[in-house]
Amino acid sequence: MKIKYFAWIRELTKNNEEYLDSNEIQNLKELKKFLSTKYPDLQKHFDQEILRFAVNQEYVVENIDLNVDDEIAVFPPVSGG
Amino acid sequence: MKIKYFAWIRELTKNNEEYLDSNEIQNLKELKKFLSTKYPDLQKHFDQEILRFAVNQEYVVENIDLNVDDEIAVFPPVSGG
Amino acid sequence: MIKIQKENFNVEKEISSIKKIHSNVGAVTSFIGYVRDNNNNTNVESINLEVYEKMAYKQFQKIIKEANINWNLIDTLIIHRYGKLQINDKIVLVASFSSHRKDSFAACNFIMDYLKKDAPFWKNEFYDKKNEWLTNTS
Amino acid sequence: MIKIQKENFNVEKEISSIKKIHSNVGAVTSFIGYVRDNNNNTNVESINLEVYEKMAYKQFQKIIKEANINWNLIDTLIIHRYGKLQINDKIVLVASFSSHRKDSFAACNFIMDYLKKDAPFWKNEFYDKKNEWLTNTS
Repeated sequence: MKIKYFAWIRELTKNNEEYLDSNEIQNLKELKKFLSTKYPDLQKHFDQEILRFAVNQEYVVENIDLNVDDEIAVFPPVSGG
Repeated sequence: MKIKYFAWIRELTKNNEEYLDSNEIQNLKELKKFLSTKYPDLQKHFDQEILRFAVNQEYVVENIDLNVDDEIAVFPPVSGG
Repeated sequence: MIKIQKENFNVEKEISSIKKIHSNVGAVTSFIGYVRDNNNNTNVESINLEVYEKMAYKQFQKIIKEANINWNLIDTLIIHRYGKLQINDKIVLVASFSSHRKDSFAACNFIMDYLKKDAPFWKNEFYDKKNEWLTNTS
Repeated sequence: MIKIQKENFNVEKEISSIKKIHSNVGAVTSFIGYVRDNNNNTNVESINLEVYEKMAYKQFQKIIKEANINWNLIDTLIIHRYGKLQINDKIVLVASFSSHRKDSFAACNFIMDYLKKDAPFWKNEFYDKKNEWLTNTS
């Protein structure tokens, strides 16, 4: 699956996007756990529920299942307009 | 005093504006009476309170006193914008 | 800025000529009114818009003053045309310049309400074989 | 019509290119957002606006669909810029095309609310000696 990072999340991960392929990541909760381990600086933001998640360009708040061809985005609150 | 007519009132009076100078016209009520006599077609519109009056470019509904240098306008409901 | 004119206007030019004076403006809400092809299910061919110009200026000044009491505005623009207008022609432009969105929206809406109710303009619509004076509904 | 672009836009051209297709449009309410010189009492020099483009399109389509359920709209335009923007530059244009004023006002306001809340854009403001990521407040 493809993971995209935006704004200051991108600055923390030092990465615009990356591809993950792991049996440990079956749902959003497991993805968060994986990312917390890979990027310890993200942990506190997950805990404070500051970050937004989009799966295939739709906001997701529940712990939905993820598929290998999904595009998942992790980003802070928006500030457009 | 100067009297101005707009829209279909102007078509009834066949006049854009005219100057009146009469001791009979001391206030708005007297002006209406004067105009009703001069333009009998206006009478029913006065009666039905369809017409608007402005004295020196401000809407007036009460029977205010008129001065010789006032500009009075008589017109139907507006339709701008 | 109040303009009562026969000529057409360019929305970009009119808005940016005011915007460029104020670098603290973050939000501009504007309303453009046009001559429609159809009113009350009758095909309109053109309109003639009559104005009581001196009173229109006075009323617009009053509306802008009132809007400034109610909201934080940096500037306001009202352009209202008169004379012979064709279908698709612009009739009116109202633009409210503010730091923030909510003020500019509320003020623009308020000004249009007031304008529709009080601004001394009269539309005479020309149809195929007749013409008719209108009254504002909403 | 949805446009997500780096380039500036001309409000007159953008609105009239849509308006001219629809002779039944009598009312266009539009909102223009600009880069302000000051935010939270700090002098802004420029901003960089980052976008998740694919998602922005999807969200804008959704917003427009929702607006069409709630109001009688004839057309809707959303233009949102991204990239490096200077003070006074336009950021966004939303325009609602309708027969009547009330629909166009309500829809434009609704779209801006939704856009501020959900559209995946991030402003990075550059000040004299630092820069900062923003979050929408209202």
